[in-house]
Formats: sequence, structure tokens, C-alpha cells
Amino acid sequence: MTQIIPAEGIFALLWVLIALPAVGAVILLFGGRRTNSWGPYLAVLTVVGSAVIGVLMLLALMDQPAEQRTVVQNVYDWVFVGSFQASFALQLDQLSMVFVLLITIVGALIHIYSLGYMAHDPDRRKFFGYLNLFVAAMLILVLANNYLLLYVGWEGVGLASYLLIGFWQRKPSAAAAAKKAFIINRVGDVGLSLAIMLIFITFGSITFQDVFGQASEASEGTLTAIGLLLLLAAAGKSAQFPLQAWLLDAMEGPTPVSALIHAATMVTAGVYLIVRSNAIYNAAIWAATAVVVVGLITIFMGAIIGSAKDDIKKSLAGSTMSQIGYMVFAAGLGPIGYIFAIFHLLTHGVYKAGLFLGAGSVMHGMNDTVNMRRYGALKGLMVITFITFMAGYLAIIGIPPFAGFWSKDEIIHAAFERNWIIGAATILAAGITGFYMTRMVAMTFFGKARWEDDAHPHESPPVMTIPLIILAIGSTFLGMALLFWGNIETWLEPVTGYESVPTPLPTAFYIAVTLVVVVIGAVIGWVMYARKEVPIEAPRGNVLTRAARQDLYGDAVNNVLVVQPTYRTAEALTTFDTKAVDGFVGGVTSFVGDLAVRLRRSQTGFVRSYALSMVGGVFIIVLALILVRLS
Amino acid sequence: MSAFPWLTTLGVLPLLGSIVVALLPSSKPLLAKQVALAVSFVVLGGTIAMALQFNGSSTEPFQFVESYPWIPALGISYSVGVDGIGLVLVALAATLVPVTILAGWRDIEEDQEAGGSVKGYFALILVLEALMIGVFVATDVFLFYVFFEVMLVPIYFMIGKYGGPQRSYAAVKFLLFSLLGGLFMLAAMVGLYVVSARQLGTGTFDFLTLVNLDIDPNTQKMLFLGFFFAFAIKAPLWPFHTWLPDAAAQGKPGTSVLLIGVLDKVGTFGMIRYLLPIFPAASDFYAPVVIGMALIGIFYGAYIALNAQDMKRLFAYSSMSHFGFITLGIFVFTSSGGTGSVVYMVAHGLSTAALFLTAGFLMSRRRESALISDYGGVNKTAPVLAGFFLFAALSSLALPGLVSFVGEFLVLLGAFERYIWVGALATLGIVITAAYMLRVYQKTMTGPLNPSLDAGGIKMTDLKGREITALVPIAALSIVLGFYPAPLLNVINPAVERTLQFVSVAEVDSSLSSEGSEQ
Amino acid sequence: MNPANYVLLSALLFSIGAIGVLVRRNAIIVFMSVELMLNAANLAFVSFARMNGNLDGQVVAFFVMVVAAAEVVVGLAIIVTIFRTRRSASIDEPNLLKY
Amino acid sequence: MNFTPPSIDYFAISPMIVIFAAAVVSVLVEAFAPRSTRRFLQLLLVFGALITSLVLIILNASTRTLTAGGSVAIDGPALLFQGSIVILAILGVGLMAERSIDPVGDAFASRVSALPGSEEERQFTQRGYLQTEVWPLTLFAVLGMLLFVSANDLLLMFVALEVISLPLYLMTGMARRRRLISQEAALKYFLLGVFASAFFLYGAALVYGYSGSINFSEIAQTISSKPSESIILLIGIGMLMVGPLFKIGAVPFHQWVPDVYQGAPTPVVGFMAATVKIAAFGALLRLLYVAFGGVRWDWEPIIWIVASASMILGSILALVQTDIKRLLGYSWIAQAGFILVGLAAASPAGLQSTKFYVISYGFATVGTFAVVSMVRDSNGEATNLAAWAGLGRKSPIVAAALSIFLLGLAGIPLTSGFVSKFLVFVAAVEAGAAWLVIIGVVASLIAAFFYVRVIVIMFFSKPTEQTAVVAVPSAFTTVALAASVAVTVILGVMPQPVLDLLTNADVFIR
Repeated sequence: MTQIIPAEGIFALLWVLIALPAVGAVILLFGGRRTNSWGPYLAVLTVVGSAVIGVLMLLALMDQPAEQRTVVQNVYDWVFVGSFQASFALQLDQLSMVFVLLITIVGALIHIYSLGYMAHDPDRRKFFGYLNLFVAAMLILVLANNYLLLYVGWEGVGLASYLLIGFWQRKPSAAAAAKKAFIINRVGDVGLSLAIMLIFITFGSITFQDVFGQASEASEGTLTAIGLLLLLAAAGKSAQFPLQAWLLDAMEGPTPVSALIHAATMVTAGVYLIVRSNAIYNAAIWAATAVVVVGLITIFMGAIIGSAKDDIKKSLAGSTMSQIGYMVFAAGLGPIGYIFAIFHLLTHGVYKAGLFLGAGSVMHGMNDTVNMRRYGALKGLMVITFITFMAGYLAIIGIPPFAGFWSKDEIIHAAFERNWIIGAATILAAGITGFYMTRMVAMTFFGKARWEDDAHPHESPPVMTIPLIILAIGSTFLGMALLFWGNIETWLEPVTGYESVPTPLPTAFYIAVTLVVVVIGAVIGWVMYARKEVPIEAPRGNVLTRAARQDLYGDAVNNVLVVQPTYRTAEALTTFDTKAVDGFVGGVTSFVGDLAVRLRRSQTGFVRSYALSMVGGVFIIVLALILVRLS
Repeated sequence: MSAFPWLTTLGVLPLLGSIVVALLPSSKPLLAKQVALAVSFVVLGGTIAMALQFNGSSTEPFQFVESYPWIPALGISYSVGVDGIGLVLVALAATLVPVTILAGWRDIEEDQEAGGSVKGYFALILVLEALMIGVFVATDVFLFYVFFEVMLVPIYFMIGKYGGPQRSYAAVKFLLFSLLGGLFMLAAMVGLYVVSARQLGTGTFDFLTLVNLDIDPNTQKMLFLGFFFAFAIKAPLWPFHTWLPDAAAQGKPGTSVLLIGVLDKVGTFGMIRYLLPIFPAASDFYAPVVIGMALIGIFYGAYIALNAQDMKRLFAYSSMSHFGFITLGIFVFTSSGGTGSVVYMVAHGLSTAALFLTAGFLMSRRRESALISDYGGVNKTAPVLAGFFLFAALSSLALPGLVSFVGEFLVLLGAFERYIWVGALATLGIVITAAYMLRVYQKTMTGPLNPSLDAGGIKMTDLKGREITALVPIAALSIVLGFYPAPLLNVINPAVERTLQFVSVAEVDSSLSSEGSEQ
Repeated sequence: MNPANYVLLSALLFSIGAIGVLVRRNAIIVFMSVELMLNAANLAFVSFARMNGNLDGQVVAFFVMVVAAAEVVVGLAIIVTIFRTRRSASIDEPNLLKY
Repeated sequence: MNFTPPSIDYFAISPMIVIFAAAVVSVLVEAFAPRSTRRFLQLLLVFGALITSLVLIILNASTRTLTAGGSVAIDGPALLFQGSIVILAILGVGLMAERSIDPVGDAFASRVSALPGSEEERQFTQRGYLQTEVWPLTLFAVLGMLLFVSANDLLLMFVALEVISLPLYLMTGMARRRRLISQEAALKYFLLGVFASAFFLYGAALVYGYSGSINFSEIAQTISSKPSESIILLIGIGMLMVGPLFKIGAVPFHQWVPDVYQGAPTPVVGFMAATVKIAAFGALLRLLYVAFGGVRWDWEPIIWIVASASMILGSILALVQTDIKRLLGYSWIAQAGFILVGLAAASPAGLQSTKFYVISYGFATVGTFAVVSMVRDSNGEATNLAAWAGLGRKSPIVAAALSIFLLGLAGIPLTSGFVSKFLVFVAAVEAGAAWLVIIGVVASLIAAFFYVRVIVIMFFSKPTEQTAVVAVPSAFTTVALAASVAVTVILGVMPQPVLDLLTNADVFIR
């Protein structure tokens, strides 16, 4: 059993990790124009600072024996109501460690990249403020030691993503995309809130230690419920089916945002959540199965969408969905999968960031065209971008020795250990990946130039290319590094547990099959898009293509199932409110008014009628008196 | 306990202030404002000074108690005191008043023709402050009722004299609704008095005596209805809400802030302070009905807000939805639910203030139009304004890290603990909240600048120093309390626990280990 | 003869008076009907005095006569004024005040 | 049979004697004093008499006696009512004495006998003649009221009733302006009044026939002694009630109220609305509690019905009025209903609430009509509410004062009206008539609507060209107004002293 070590030495700085970017965000956002000049650099510094601390902590953590690598720092008591106690407490263990590094390092690189990419944007101060906000929130998310605090980070990154997707708010499409992202995530949040509540009333606590310590004691039904709720949350954050619709629109945001938030880090929070809660899924087999199914569906949705999009960023977004599908899928496989989910998450974080930044670099040179049909033959003009992009390309399609190969291969392997059908499915998906990535590369860098007339492509400035290079190196070697030098299994094993089941066939066989399928996919892609002429106008395409261009009708479905009904209800209720509820009030008053108008007629002004009513009154009174007596 | 009569002082100060303001010459509007502002700051200072002396761990039901016989013939006494709940609400009032004054600095000049004198408005605000403090600190039911009713008068004039075109309709509607509730409460109060007279020989209105009566359930049920009716109208609960949108839409932003932000809290405050302890059996009996109303309110308000064309009405309906949450938290009879409700009251006060004031600043730049369709792309020319607007929206949709989240989560948790499905259902509300809040932000602030905002002498300028000064404290408070709510929770929770002891149903505790601790 | 009959008679007179008030338009006659009612009451008093065997009732009767006389004075004054203004003694004539 | 003159406690009845003497003298003044000095002398006389009798009443504070052969009861309630009647009379007389509001003099026709609109009338007005017959009439009316509340036998009560009514009939017809409606009001008031007193008288006859006595105490004894299944008694009670109920203006004897309120000279309305109501309730209380206390189970339901009817009908009818005086007339009816709720409780609490209510209502009424008499346009008082638009801006003080009275009548806390309603409701609930309270609640909501409506008109609407002006009154009205405001607020904020006073004076002597 892992034991907690106090937050001393370098670990005392745990809170600083978050504080640095948070302070940066505050300064930039509230500091106003006077910070315009130096603000962005400050932002970069804070993140770099966090990254440095993170690395130091990694080293310190490595010094510790394996079972003593969980640090908890209780910053202060946060929400204490009766038996419900949520501290602002941070927990650093092997799992959060790797996330800290991913976030801070990739974050730092992207900050630097943005210095160039956003150089000419009037609001870049805000941009960097938001980025800092995001890093801070994301660090809270992965460092929280209880679910409620995790929720804070969870929602914080959501906010940052909302702000950054809608960064160019004057574009209505951007504003709409931002709103969509937030609201769909909100659906996921419902899942998270309910999960937290259910966890609390089941375990009487919401800290990870207590919950996982007692997970086995709770009934499987409850655990399944919790698991499914957490899956809902994860699906929202990680754009998994059925809450995938927002991610493609999210590409409205600036490219560095897409790289950092919607490829490398935030969208993987769902995976983190599931892996973090492994104790629950281990005990709730049906929840785990649901995770697998969701992952599998999303793998294919993403891949298909990615194959059909002409917008390079959307195509990448599709592939992100698909890759995260892989991670979720792996996380669903249970102890054999958790580690590789994280492994893939790390490699993907690096190479997908590289790919996005590369795409950004291309757009930068093609004055922000995203339509790949207007690219082509750029390999000569953007050498660095091209090379780094190829590194990412080989990584994602999983060609050895590039990073993606190791992680994805492990997942496929694990899939086969569970069940050969899903294993086959993952291999097929890998093939599709090969297809659409090849398509992307071919359309962008090879073939003939199909540029717009005013386009004169050029390589991006060093401030942008250097991060590309670093990420490219990562895409190339990270897989091996983690696997052989960092031996990630043993590193994560204390947190996630690990079990390996022997597979019927030798590992080499799966690798071979996978590679063959991938290559086939790649070749098809090459033949279709490098050999043949790519029309500038997209051909009508077959049913699947058209569906994929419509994001497989995700929006249409949401519209019919959710949005329209909601607005119709709203209108109906509004009418009801004015007509019925308020109308009732008005009705009563007007009724009394009419009554008054009628009754006042009784006041005829004729003495004799008054006298008559008096006589009547006397009779009534006397009669009443007698009746009362008789009764 | 400090012998100094804190509460009376806090109540009397603004009253004197209002008299001074009213006596100032109409020719010096600026002076009137300055005096009003100064007074409200003094009150705020006093409140803080008092709050610092408040002993959160005291076993006394009330602190800073004062009691003098008023109408002994009827067992009525002037007795005041605060528990945690009262304290935070007093603090809320004392905080929002200066903010409102500051924000409303220029609101009145514009419509002299409407008939309101500048000083009159600010005098009314101070009167209202005195009464609001009074209603939260009264520990004598009769005294509470007096404040409860008299409070209507200043707000009635604030709406009717300083409001929009439909102001007198709105004011009368507001007054009649409130009077209706008030009168039924009066009837119930009379009944309560008679009951106490029958049990104790001499009737009394002293809260602490009344809670110890054992009233037979059927009587409780009748009396409960009287009080509840008043509170439900005040809060407002579905379906007694229709006065609110009109009042909010016609009132000045400042008026709406005080009306919805503080005054309506009297309804929910009354529920937790009076209904639960005095009528435990009836509360238990009616809880399902009330919770039903609360749930309906949550979604009803949210849905209509989703469709609203008028910002002020939108905020009104969203408040209705929030009041649904608050009421829900109170009537699930759980510690977290009750505490959450009170926190939610504070949070909602702050977010309402932020919303209405920002919207007010926005509309003051567009000839007071509240139509959402009249705006668009504001953040282009007024980024700070847009920023605060977004902040207000976020705090209203209970973003984690803001105090409203603490309240909302605790309420939902409390509901979940008691009735798992109610909690689950209510949680769905947070999605719609996000939907309508972001919708109004998107429509007004983003996209291309609405041409009408740059024509006919209209300039969508950014916030000025005064306006920012008014908003910053609210924002700061909601963030600070969001990340460090302990000051609230530590004073509220004991009071809530004490209240819940009266309600028969036991506190539910969780199945496995009932106390969760760090590590 | 049984004084009870006088009571019945008085009741009859009273009713006649009341009906007179209700059906007649002329102020003077209405007024006379009221006087009739008063005197019906007198008759009742007197006959009850006889039945109860004490004088109170008769004393009352005298007082009532005086009061009735006073009423006549006031009443005629008012009626005459109205008559002078409107040239009619109909009580349905003055009908400005209503509703 | 030998006649023993009843012993008379002259000191106990001295307040009435003073008024009576003054009344007689003032008749002589009318007859003999030169026109120029009359007004002065009359005012001297009236105020002198009223104040003297007030002093005497206070000196009598502890007197509890039956005198004049048991036909006059000087007890707590009687003294209390007498005291408040006299005080309110002083204020009311102040209103009547006011002559600086109307440019041509006071509110009364310079010569009532003159034809409206005739040359004759015009000349009288030009010469600035002021008739002063109103003063002796007033004194007689006051005398009647003082008698009415202390009358302890049916005969005296009847006489008192007439002594109240006859002068008022005349005063109603004396308006200087709008004389046609004034005279019409007088005629209606007179005919219906005498009609009502005829019923009262016949009822008295029947009760006498049943009990063999006209003295309340003896009637009460007979009722308690004799097994009282006699129908005569019930009919008698029913008809007896008509007298006071008519004066109170309770449904169904209410229809004269709005007409008289609208037609009569405003100061007179202010005077009688306040005082007559007190007197009538005093009498009704004594009649029902002392004489018929034994059969309260018979009459309580009747009062309940009448009360509910009055509350509801009065409030609803007031909703649609456009003339402020008429509106106040209907509001009187509604208020009467509320007071009857307390009276119906037939308990000490009921008695106390009734007393508190009538008194506080009296002051509010005087104040209200003081304001009404001050709001004027080119042709006299501007009673049409349309002319009140934006009054709150032209003269905030007066408007504020009126608002206080209206809020008081509406029963908003911190005004006397609220305490009154509260006491009444307590009494009703204690007597087990909670349902009556519910009706009362609904009625007060409806009532609140039209009271508030006046405030809305005054404050929330912009002044138009036909908005009336508020005339600057002399000390008379000012004092009356100020006093009413003071009482309305004090009774609302600090009712305890008065409540003590009421508790000391809550026993009817039998």
C-alpha cells in the first residue's frame, strides 16, 4: 500500500506550481493595458518556472522508494460543512507527476510559440492571460487530492477553453463554438457533480485515499453508477461519443490553443479522471465495459471525420478524437490498459501538439487558409515545418521507432489480451489513421501547388520553429524514452496497478499485422491524394464522406434531440407564464373590477330603493335571528 | 457579549442618515449622494466591526441580543439579535447598499420628469437599509412582521417613482402581491399568538418562546400556510412569481439589486428562521410540496430565461430559478442543504448585484433599452464592461471557484443526501443555467458591433472609474469567498444545525464511514 | 278587550307605514308614512305598558310624540328647501348622487 | 302611586350639561347677537364648551355610576367614548371654523334658504354673509352623541339618536358649493334616518313588551331569568340593531353613506364620520353587551354576516370610485365591517379592539377630510381624483400626510390602522371566528388597492394643467391635520399607553 509522505523540501513548493501561472493570469487580466508590453513574457516565465519546479519534483520523486511517491500538501480547509469536508489539498504522485510535466513543458513550448503566432494580435495580453489561467486550472485538476477540488480545475479549464475558443469573439462562429463547448461540457459536469455526491454519500468522503481505500466495500451497483457518471464527465471533457460535437467547432480558436488545450492536455482530462478512479472501475465491470464501448465508437467516429475534412485543423481534431478514443478505450480495459492509456496520452500530447503547431505554421505562411485543397507542394518552402510535421506524422500512424508506435502498439496488444474482436477493431482504426494522416501530409506538402493567388508561403520565424523542433524530437524519441529509460510501467504501476495476461499469439505477430494495415492505409491515402490531382472544389464524395463532412451529423442529432425541444419548451413556458400564470392574476383583478361595476348599479340613488334594501335587511336579520335560535 | 447595542445602532444609523439626506436642499443633489454614501460606509464599517466580535462557536442561539418591552399588553417586545444566518445577511445588505449607491450615482438625473428627486431616491435607499437590517435581526415575530411589511413602502416608492414607463403598474403589482402574502402571514401570526396565549396563559411573540411551544400538527399546518404564503411570494416561488419580472424590469438597476439581492432573501430567510423551528411537523408535512414547487421553479425560471428578450426580465427569471435552489436546500432538512442555502443567498445577492449593475451600466449607454436584440459586439468597444458582464454571468451559473458554486453544490448535495432523485434532477438545472447565461452574453457582447450602438449620439464607451469601483468589491468577494468560504460556513453551519434540531427528521449520514477526514 | 290585539294593530300600522315609504314618491307622504310608523310604535308601547302593568311605555309614548314633532320641523325644512330648488316634492327627482 | 324623583349625580353628567347649556346659549346668540360678533361668540362658546366638558370628563375618569334612575350609565367605556368624541369634535369643529381655504368664506352656504344660483344667493355671498346656525346644531349633535354612548335605557337611547341625527340632517344640506347635491344628500339622509329610527323605536317597543322594562340592566335580568324562547324578543333585537347599524353604515343599511359623504360639506363629513361612528359603536356595544349579553349566541352570527358583507361590499365598491369623498364613504363601510368583526367577539378583547379601532379610525378620518377640504380648484373642492394627479410633487407635505392616513386605513404597520386590525383579528380568532379573519384579510387586500391607488395618483403621475392646488389653511385645519397625523403615527408606534387606558375602561357598569 502506498504511504503518504509529507510535503517537505521541494514538495513544499507544490502550491507554487499552481500559484505561478495563476498569479500571471491575474496580473495580465486585471493589470490592464500597462502590461501589454511585458505581459506575454511574464506569462511565458511563469509557465517555464512551473516546468522547472515540475522537473525538480520529478527528480526528487525518483529519489523516493516506489511506494513512497505520494506527496499530499494540505493548503487550507476549503469547504467544511458537517461531515462534508473538502480541503484545498494537493496530491503529487506518479500519475499527477507525469501530467504536471506534460502540462508545464508542452504548455511552456506553446507559450513560446504563441509569442510569434500571436505577435500581431491586439489582444495578445488577454490571450496569454487566458493561457496562464488554463495552465493553473489544469494543474489544479491533476494535483487535486479530492474530487471537489478536481471539479474546480475541471471547470477552470473549461472556462479557459471557453475563453480561448471564443478568443476572436467578433467572429460569430467563434462565439457560438465557445458557447457550444461550454454547454456540452456542462452536461459532462452534471455527471461529475452527481458522481461526487454519490461518492460522498457512499463513502462519506471525497478524498482519493478514502474513496479508493474503501472502494471494494461499496456495492457494485453504486460503483457502476459512479463509474458511468464519471464516464459521462470524461466524455464531455474529452469529446467522446456522445458528447463529441464541440471539439471540431473548437478549432475556431487560435491554433496554439487547439494544440495545447484541444489536443495535448485538456481534452485528455477525461482519461486522467478515469485512470485516477481506476479503483472504482476495477470493481465495476459494467462501467468499464461502457468505457471501452464509448472509446471504440469514438475511435472510429474521429477517424472517419478526420478522413473527410478538408480543413486541416478539423481533420486534426478528428484525429484527436480518435486518439483520445484509444486512450479511453485503453483505460476501459482495466489494469492492463491504464498504464498504456497514460503512455499514449503522453506521446499523443507531444506529437499532436507538434502536428497542430505545424499546421499553425503552415497557416501562418498561407495567410490563415485552413483548406488543405488550397495547399500542396509546401515541403520545399517550409522545410522545418515539413520535417517536424513528418515526425509527428510517423509518430501518430505508429511507425517504429516513433513515439506513437510504442504506445498505440501496447494498447492494441492489451486489447487483444482482452478480446480479439476489439483488438481487430483497433488495428482497423490504426489503418484508417494511416489513411487520413497520409492524406493530410500529401495534400499539404506534396502534389501541385493549389494556392490562392495572393498566397506566398514562407517558413515561420524561429520562435515558432524551435518549439516545433523540440516537439518533433519528442515525437521521435519520447516513446522509447518513456518505455526503456523511464520504464513507465513500473513508474505508474503503484498508482494504477498492472496485470498482464498472456495472449494466444506472440507479440511480434500483432506488431506485424498492425504495421501492414497501417501501411495499406497510408498507401491508399498516398495514391488518392499524392498521385492523383486534388480538385480545388471538393468532389461530392460518397455517403460516408458527406456524413463525415457533417461531423457524422452530431450537430443535427443534438439539434433534433436536445436543442430544438429545449427552445420549444422555453417558448411554451413563456406563453404559459404570460397567459396562464400572469393571466390568472389579471383575470382575478379584472373579475373583481367587473364585480364592482355590476354591484355599484345597486347604488341607484333612489331613496326608495335604499329604503327597500333596509327593509330587506331587517327581514333577513330577524329571520336569521329566529333561524339561529331554532337551529 | 458586548454590551454595546450594535444592532440597534446599525439600524438607526441609516435611518438618521436618510432623514439628513431628505432634509438637504434639493439644489444640492451631489451632497445628498455623498452623505448617503458616507452613511452607508459607516454602516458597513459597523457591520464589519460587529461581525469580528461574533463568536462562531457560541452556544447562545443569538448574539448581540437586546430586548425591551414594546407592547407588553400583547406580549410584543423590541428584541433583536443575530445568529450566523442573520449575521451574513445583514452583512450582505450592508455590503450591497454602498455598492448600489455608488452604481446609481448618475441613474436619477436622467429622469427628473418621472418625478423623483435625487435626494429622495438615496434617502429611500437608506430607509430600506435600516429596515432590511431590522428584518434580519428581529427575534420577535411581531417586530419581524412590522419590518417585513414596512419594507414594502420604500421599495414601492423606489419602483413607482423612479422606475421605467410601466413603473406604477409594476409598483402596485409588487405591493399588492406582497400585501396579500403579508396579510395571510398576519392572520397566521394572530393565530400563533392566540395559540401561545392558550398554552402560556399570556400570549407572546418572542421567537425563542414560540419555538418551544408544542402546537398540535393540524394547527401547525394551517399557521404554516399563512407564513409560507408570505415567504413564497417574497422569495418568489413558483407560481407566485409574476410580480418579480415586472418589478425588476421597471425598477432602476439599484432598486432591483436591493429588491432581488437582499429583500427577497427575507422570504427564504423566513423559511429557515421561522417555518422550520416553529412549525416542525408542518414543515415536515409540506416538505414534498415545497420541494416540488422549488423544482418546478428551478426549471420554469431557467427555461423562460432561456427565451427572454429583455435582460432585466431574464435576470428576474433566473433569480426565480435560483430561489428554487435555495428553497430546495432549506426543505431537505440536511446540514449541507441548509448551510448551502444560506451561502447561496449571499452568493445570489452578489451575483444579482453584479448582473443588474453591469446591465444597468450597459443600458445607461443605450437609452435604457433592456432589449437583448439592441446590443451585440459590445466587447469590441467596451472590453472591461464585457468582462464584468461575463463574470456576472459566470458567478450566476455557479462556476467552481466562485462562492455561488459552494452554495449551489452544497444545496444539491443536501438534496441528494435526502432524496437522491430530487438532487439528481435539480443538478440538471445547471446546464440550462449555463445555456441562458452564455446565450445573453453571446448575443450582447460578441459578434460584430450592433450598428445601433454607434448611431444617434449613442456611444458604447467602456466603464468609468466609479462604475468599476462599484463592481470590483463584488467580484473580489465572490472569488475570495469562493476559494475560502470558511468565514461564511463557520458562522452559518452552527445556526443551521441548531435550526435543524427542531425538525423531527434526523440528519441523514452516509452509509459507510460517516465522518470523512483528510488522509 | 285583549290588549294583544292592539299590538297586532300596531304591527299592521307599522307595516302600512313602511310600505308607504317604499311605494310613494311624494316626499311629504313618505314622511307622513314614517310618522305613521312612529305612532305605530307608540301604540305598541302603550299597549305593552298595559300588558306589563307599568307606566314606562306610556312615558315613552310622550317622548316619542315630542321627538316626532321635532322631526317634522327638520324634515319639512329640508323638503321645502328641495321643493324650492326643484319645484317638485318627488323624492325620485333628486338623483345626482348614485353609484 | 307616589312619585319619587330619581337621584341624579350631576357631576357625573356635567360634561353633557355643559354642552347642553352651551347649545341653548348659542341659540340665543344666534337670535340676539349682532351678525358681526356672532362668529366670534359662537366659536368661543363651542370651543369653550367642548374643552370644559373634556376637562370634566377627565375629572370624572374614575366615576363608575348609574344615575338618573339608572337611565344614564357613566362608566369606563362611556367616559372613554365621550372623551374621544369631544376631542374629535374639537378637531372637526376646527375644520368647520376654517375660513381661509375658500376665498369667499367657510364651507357653508351664506344663507341656506336662498335658492341655489339665485340672484339673492349671489348678493349674500357678495356681502360676505356667513351663517352661524351650524354651531348650535353642532353642539346639539355632540350632546346627542355623549348621551348616546351613556344611555342605559331604550328611551334615552332613542332620544339621543334623534338628537344626534336631526342637526346632522340639516348640516348636511348646508354646503356653500354644489348645493343641489348637498340638499339631495340631506333629503336622503333625513328620510332614511327617520325610517331607521322608526325601526329602532318599534324594536324598542317589542323588547319592552317582552321584558316589561326599557332599562338595559333590567332587560338583561329578565333575559337571564326568563327562559327566553320568545320570538318577540328576537324580532325586537333585530329591529333595535337597525338604529346603530344604520348610523354605523353597515351593510345593508349603508347606501346613504356614499351619497351623504359626497354631498355634505366636507368639514361636516369629517366631523360626523369621526364622531358619529364612535357614538354609534358605543351605543351598539352597550346595547348588545349590557342588555342582550345573555343572548349573544343569537346576535353574534348576525354581526358576523353583517361584518363580512360590509367588509367585502365596501371594499369592492370603493374600487371603482372616482370621487375621493365618495371613495372614502365606501371605505367607511368597509372599515365598519372590520370593527364589527371585533365587536362580534363579544369578549373583553373584542370590546377593547372595537374601542381602539373606532378611535384610531376617527382621527385618521378627520385628518383625511382636512386634506380633502384643502385640495381645491377654480370651483371649490377638487374631489375628482383626476385632479389629484401629481399632487405629491406640488405639495409633498400634504400629500405625505394623506398617504399616512391612507396607509393607516389600509392597515400598514407602524400606523394606528395596523394595530387596530391586529387587535380585531386577535379578538376574532380568540372567539373562534378564524374564517372571519380570512374574509377580513381578503377584504383588506382589496381595500389596500384603492387606498394605494390614491397614493399612485398623487405621487407616480405627472401633474397636468387641471391638477388641483392645495390651499393654505389657517390654524384650525392645520392643528386638526397635525393632531390627526400625530395620533395616527403614535397609536401605531407606541399603542401601549392607550391600550392601558382601554384596559382600565373596559367594564360596562350594569
